[in-house]
Amino acid sequence: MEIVRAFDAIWAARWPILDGIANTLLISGLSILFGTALGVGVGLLLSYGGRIVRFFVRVYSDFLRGTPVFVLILACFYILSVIGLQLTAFQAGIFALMLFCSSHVGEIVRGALQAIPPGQTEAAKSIGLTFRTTFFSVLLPQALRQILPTWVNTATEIVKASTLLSIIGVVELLLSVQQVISRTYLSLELYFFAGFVFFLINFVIEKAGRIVERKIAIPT
Amino acid sequence: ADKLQDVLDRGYLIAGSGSTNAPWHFKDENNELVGFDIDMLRLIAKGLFDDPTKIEFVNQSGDARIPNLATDKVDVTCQFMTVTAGRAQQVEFTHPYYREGVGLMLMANGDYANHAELLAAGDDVTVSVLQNVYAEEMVHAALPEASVDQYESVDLMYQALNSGRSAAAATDQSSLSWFIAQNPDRYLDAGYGWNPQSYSCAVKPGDQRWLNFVNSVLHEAMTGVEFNTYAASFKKWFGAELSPPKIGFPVEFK
Amino acid sequence: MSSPVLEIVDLHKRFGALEVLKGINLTMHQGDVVSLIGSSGSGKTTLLRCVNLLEEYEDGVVAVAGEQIGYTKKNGKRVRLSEREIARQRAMTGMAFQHFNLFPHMTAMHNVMLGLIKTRRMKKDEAHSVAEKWLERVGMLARRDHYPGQLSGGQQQRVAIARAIAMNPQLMLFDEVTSALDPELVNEVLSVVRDLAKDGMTMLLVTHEMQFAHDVSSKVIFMDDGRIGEEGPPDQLFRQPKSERLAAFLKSSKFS
Amino acid sequence: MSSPVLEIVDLHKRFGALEVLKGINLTMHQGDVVSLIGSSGSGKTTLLRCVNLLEEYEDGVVAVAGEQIGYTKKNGKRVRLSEREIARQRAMTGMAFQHFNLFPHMTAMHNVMLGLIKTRRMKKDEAHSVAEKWLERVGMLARRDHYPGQLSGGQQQRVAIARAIAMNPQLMLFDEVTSALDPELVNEVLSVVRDLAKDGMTMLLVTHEMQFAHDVSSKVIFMDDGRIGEEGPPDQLFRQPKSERLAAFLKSSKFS
Amino acid sequence: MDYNFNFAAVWRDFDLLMSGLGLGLILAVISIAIGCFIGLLAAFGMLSKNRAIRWVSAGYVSAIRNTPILVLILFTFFALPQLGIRFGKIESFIVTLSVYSGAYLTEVFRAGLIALPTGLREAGLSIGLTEFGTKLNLIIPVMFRNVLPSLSNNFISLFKDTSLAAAIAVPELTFYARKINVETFRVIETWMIASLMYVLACYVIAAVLRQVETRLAIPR
Ligand SMILES: Nc1ncnc2c1ncn2[C@@H]1O[C@H](COP(=O)(O)OP(=O)(O)OP(=O)(O)O)[C@@H](O)[C@H]1O
Ligand SMILES: Nc1ncnc2c1ncn2[C@@H]1O[C@H](COP(=O)(O)OP(=O)(O)OP(=O)(O)O)[C@@H](O)[C@H]1O
Ligand SMILES: [Mg+2]
Ligand SMILES: [Mg+2]
Repeated sequence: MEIVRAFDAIWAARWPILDGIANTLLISGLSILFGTALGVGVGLLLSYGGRIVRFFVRVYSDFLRGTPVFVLILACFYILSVIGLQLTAFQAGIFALMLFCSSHVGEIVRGALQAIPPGQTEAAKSIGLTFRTTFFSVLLPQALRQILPTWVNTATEIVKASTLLSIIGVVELLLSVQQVISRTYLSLELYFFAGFVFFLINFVIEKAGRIVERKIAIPT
Repeated sequence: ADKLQDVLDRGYLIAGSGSTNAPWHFKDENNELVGFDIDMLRLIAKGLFDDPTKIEFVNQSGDARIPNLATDKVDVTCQFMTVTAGRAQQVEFTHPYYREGVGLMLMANGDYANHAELLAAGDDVTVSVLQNVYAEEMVHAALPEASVDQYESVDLMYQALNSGRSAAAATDQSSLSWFIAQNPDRYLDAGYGWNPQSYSCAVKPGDQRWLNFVNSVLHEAMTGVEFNTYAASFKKWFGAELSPPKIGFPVEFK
Repeated sequence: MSSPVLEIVDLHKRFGALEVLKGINLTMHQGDVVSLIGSSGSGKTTLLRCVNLLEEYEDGVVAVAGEQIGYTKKNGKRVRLSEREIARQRAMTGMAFQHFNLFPHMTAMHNVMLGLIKTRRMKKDEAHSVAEKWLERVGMLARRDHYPGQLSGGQQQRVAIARAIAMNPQLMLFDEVTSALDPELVNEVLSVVRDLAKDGMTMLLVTHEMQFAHDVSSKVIFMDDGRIGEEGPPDQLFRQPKSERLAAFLKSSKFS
Repeated sequence: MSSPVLEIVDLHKRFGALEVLKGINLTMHQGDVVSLIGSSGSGKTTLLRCVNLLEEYEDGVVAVAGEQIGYTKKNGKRVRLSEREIARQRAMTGMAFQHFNLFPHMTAMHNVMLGLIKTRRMKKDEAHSVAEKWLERVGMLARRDHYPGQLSGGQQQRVAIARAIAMNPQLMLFDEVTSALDPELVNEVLSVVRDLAKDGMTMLLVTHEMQFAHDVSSKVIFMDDGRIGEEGPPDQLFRQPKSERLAAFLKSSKFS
Repeated sequence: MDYNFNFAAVWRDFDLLMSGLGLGLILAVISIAIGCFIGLLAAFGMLSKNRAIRWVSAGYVSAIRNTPILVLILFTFFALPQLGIRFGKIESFIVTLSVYSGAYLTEVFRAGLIALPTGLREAGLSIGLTEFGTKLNLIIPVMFRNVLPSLSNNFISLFKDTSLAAAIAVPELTFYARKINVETFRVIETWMIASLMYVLACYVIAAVLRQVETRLAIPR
């Protein structure tokens, strides 16, 4: 291994690589943000929607979860432009990741709401709370705590999935590293480096999730 | 629609290419997009605005080349695109600006100096080549008796050559020239090329004026006023001097 | 005599094909304590849940303090009240559940305060002092900042009762409030209920504790397969059961 | 007299800092039935588990049929036997657990057959007929194709006993085999154990059923904080306890 | 928008798509089978008494789960050969997906092992089985049945990951879809068909696995 050359190459390309990292974080952050917002809606419709609404949201969710993210990204990139919606690769990629994220968050939210014992709703009703208050004061706070760990998992999945945007030409971390590889042929060292940076990002997310989890845990 | 007018009004060219293939299109040490494809695109921008920097690059993967043209994401694509009849039904190709082929790379201080010597050595030579269904057949078209070692990646192939496990490496002439240009005293070109294919830029079909314009730029780069720019670029990426076109009767009509 | 706190007239309730309540009539006045006993599946819980509108009922009338619960007549047709109206009516009764159903993410104090603030629209301070008063009454003031997970079953149940009572309901409903508790914890809860009865709270309770039903009730109702099998003062019901089914039920539940 | 089936000499066992067995001595001969009684945490289960090598012990000797269990001396040092040796020794004793621990994915029949085939290396046919014999003995032959999940607790425990006995152990260990059972199921299991005792099986058992211990044992041992507090024939131990602690223990466990 | 659907081009190459789907399934099955084996080893490793083994197992799981699979695929294919470890592209993908799925399955198996009652092992020992015999006859069969539902979820998402084999030119479904796309430019049609094929395949896999679950369920 040409460790020294690899470090030199990485150091020489530090700005583009940092740009790539920033892009990866931006892509992941935006997708998770929008995806979560959309996903909470999906989860609510799955839990409380009428029969017909539920059916369509179910199809939406199943379709997105059954399609590989990579296919989703390619489909969004190409199909949207064919039907006249001119998104850049960057926008199309975020759009695809957002859809993917929303279907997963939707299921998580639905699962969490379902896991709350019905006695909670009944107790809330019995002290005269309306559905709105019941949802915001009783159900949501409990659901959120349950959602957090799986949601953090989804977040790391999205960070990983953001690499797939490299294939449609978005210069995120992986592609920025591949650009260095194409100049230096140091594939072993540089792929290792890329993997390590992704590991670090996700490791930090995981640990942060743990800390928050512990902070908001209900004392027993 | 008049693409040429649109581009002129816009004030810059939107050009599609990749970023991970030297010497065609890749990022140099300063993170600038450079390469032979990129130079061609800059020539077009220079033709349009008299300023080769009036250009916005869209980074695209290989299979995005045609869709991005068709959906007007780019005005023109120059991305080592092999001309085939099938593709010509989807896009309109410009004049070719490079003829790709397979070449043989040798060690400068090795046992063989050119294709003839390799041929003479018969089955004593081993040729390393990028793995591919047609690899063996392809090598045997040039060296019928040579034995063939297939490798999965380009750098491995070069390593085989370096370590003496093969006497020659068969690969695209462009990457071969690039490598030789990078390491001037270590390698040499056996001087034999085969398996030809043309590289052209491509535009969306149906706009003759735009196509003509791009064609004119490329044509004059190879034969006319911009020849020096083209030749300098050729020398830079492929390490070879071009002799200027003969003055007098136009070469292409001979 | 004032108008009855609870009036149930010919109440019918079915789950799909299964008729669970087959015409129940019951009138309770201020200060009455009525116990529902009967074998499993006889419809006791369902009756309570109809009064609190946790179940819809198809036929008959349930009225609390003279107001029909859950439905109204519109153009001669029976229509369900709005979500908001129903929420208001539910707050007229308080309910304690078998499994306490405390809100696990809130302290004892906040469990009690939530309804006061959101439904009774009290200011925080006021809700706080009302909640304090009731936590004190059930002997849980010292634990006001504990979360349900930090309390024993009996303690949780006492907080749950405080949460219901604090809403100042006209009528308290208790559904087997001790049957999920370990034997040694049963008494601390029963004595809270007993105290409330002494103070004149109107209460309708389902229980399997026969001795307790006997001691605390002004009237006992034996539910039998969705009907009122027998009813009357506790002494009469427990000592001189008229029907064989009641006698058999009492025997199996070892009342002595 | 033949060599003892079980011989325990000055057995010590600690969990970290906690010394759980503080020097136990016990000799059992063919046909002996010894009951261990004592309050919770006194070390009864641990003693049994040391005999069956489910726990390692630090000091002292446990020998079954004259062979030291789990350890040997090598160059003057005490070393643990090989995994394979230990497995062989474990099969010399049979154990029945409080929670039955049947293999949930096998029928009653296969539960009994597994050890016969894998440890005793019987042919399938032979194992089958041995298993049939023992399932019959515990009255479970009719249910031989049921899975544990389809059996009541008492039935599961009887299969578990058959599984242990079928291995033809020198010594049977029973650890509170009835304490996870509903009261009405206790007797069906105790009568199986009683029958085995009558047939001369050597047995060491932990039980909270004092009457049963009294009836079935040749000797009763009162464990007290990791030591043998008192031991003797059942009548003597239950009727005339010498120590106050035993008297108190017997009182609290309502032996009458 | 006036887009004229034309599926003819896609149908013409439908057998290619089908063969791609078939290859994807084969890749998934082989990799997951190997992954199960790795996962079992690592799961036992994580519960081992030996600290070093625990550490190695946990490190493996954490490193692999937090690294994008695309990076792993490229690393195996382009970088490992530099260390003299070289596979063909299909083998290379199988290696990657096996190692990747192994990390996910480790978590599944570990959870399953923890949930087993300790009595199961002890009962096995008490009838004279060795530790290994206990694992083979009791622990693994019971644990396996218990984790089947979460195993199914993992199977499906690992199957979807075969779409990434296209990145190293393994001719599976996504690879052919991209190829047809470039050749015919029937973008919408191609991706619609491809995603539908994935979704249906996922449904079929889920149904099959549910069958397996009921077939293997322990009667009670
Ligand atoms: N949500 C429901 N859907 C269908 N049937 C129900 C539902 N809730 C109750 N039932 C049925 O209604 C009948 C009466 O149930 P209920 O809970 O009122 O009995 P109970 O007298 O309270 O019994 P227990 O003493 O066991 O609590 C039972 O047959 C029960 O199975
Ligand atoms: N694995 C262990 N690790 C640490 N301490 C243990 C362990 N197993 C048992 N102990 C402790 O050893 C002591 C004796 O336990 P043991 O189970 O032998 O008691 P016992 O007499 O069987 O009680 P019981 O009647 O409750 O079953 C107890 O203090 C217990 O907490
Ligand atoms: Mg009930
Ligand atoms: Mg014990």
